[in-house]
Amino acid sequence: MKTLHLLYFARLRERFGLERETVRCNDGTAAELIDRLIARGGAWREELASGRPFRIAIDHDLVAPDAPLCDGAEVAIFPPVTGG
Amino acid sequence: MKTLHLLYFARLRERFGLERETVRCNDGTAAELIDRLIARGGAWREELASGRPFRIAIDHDLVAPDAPLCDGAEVAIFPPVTGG
Amino acid sequence: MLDDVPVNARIEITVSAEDFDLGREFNALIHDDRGIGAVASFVGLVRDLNLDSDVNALELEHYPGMTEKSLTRIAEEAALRWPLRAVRIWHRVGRLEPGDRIVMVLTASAHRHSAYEANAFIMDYLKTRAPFWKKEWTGTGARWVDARHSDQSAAERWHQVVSERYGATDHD
Amino acid sequence: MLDDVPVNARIEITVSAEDFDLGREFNALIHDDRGIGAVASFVGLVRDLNLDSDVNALELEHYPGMTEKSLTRIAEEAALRWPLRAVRIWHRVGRLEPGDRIVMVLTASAHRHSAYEANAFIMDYLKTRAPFWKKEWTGTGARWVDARHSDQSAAERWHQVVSERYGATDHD
Repeated sequence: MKTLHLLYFARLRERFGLERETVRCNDGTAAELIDRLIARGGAWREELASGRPFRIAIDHDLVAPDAPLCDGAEVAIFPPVTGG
Repeated sequence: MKTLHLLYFARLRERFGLERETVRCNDGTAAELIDRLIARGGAWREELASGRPFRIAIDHDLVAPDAPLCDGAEVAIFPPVTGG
Repeated sequence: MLDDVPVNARIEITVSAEDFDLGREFNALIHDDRGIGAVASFVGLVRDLNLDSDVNALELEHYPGMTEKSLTRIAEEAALRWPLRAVRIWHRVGRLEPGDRIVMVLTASAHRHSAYEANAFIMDYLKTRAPFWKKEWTGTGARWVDARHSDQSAAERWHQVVSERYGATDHD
Repeated sequence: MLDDVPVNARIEITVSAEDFDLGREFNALIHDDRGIGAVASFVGLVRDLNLDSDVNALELEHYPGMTEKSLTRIAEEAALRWPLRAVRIWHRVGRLEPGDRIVMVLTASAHRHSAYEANAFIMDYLKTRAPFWKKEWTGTGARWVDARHSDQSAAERWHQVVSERYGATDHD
């Protein structure tokens, strides 16, 4: 089992009503973790399974969905950025 | 006869030993005026007839050699610019 | 990956609610470096036309921890592509009003084209890679600003090197 | 020809032996214009590497009367090509030493790419069209700096419109 520290930002933080949580799972990749979150239904499914764009960062680096998850990783999920 | 006010800058001013002069002539274009200056020989020929680049401005506008000369025009001859 | 490559440019990053002073940052950047012949800068501001008529403020959220790291990486990437002597980035967070400054990027090089191109590169990447999000506040509530396709396209024109490295989860 | 075309951008030109203050000029440029979302700037400096080891100063000669006029035309040309709200150019003349500022260009627009491109355009044209000449002073005398082919090429990449208008007497 891995321990993952999940963070949500901006619209996703508001839609999920959650800033951060810690989960324990056996997911091998970011995509598998996303599938687990989609299975929660409601806002999770609406935001992560409806084609709306989102980004994933593992330990502060933007990654592709097939990025591997290591025990203790910080995984952030957020909308496309709009700074500058 | 036209009256032309000639100005020289930078290396040309130093080489000709002249900042400005007024000439009276019937030259129709800047190129004809340049030919008249070349005919003075010495530094004039060396600077204006040896292929060294130079620029011509008539009344503060950069012009091509075939630009017409009007009576009373201010004609400046100078090396390619090196500001900025 | 970038961490393995030596970058000789001085890089300084600030993420803060505080405003910046362009003149002061310019003077600090060139201080005592006589190899600098060109400094390009960019300042982004909150403008009225950017907002609907009833919008009276922006709020900038960010991801503390990742923000400075991602800006540093973008600056390092620029310093690998162009011969830069110094890079300064300041990005504000929190509540901003029309006319307020949002972001400042300074790039110093021996030659002007390096300074210009690196500056535009940093802004294009910052807009698509750095974890900031804008929210517009109106008299009746707030809404998140959508990412713009034109910003994504602008970043992509600097070749594919960085996007391949970072990956992407969508094509917006 | 340019005089016939209305240009809406505020344009301010200074040619002076005096130094400038980037921060002060930036603040003056954006003052009260809430339509400005992006300000690009460029500052050129006298650098050591630009000079031979025995060079201790530069002298900038110019053509009073034509200088400000040509800088105004270059700024107007930029404002015709990009949607600019304001342009500020300051070029110094006279004696300058390593580390001294030579030139400043500020361009303000609603959008960043206009501000960047117009700024680079103005510098490229300034370097090939504005009547300034640099002389290097050494311990034993002085010599005129030669124009660089790369500056000519840089100006030419902005299409042929302006070069056709102005003409050219050589191909250096």
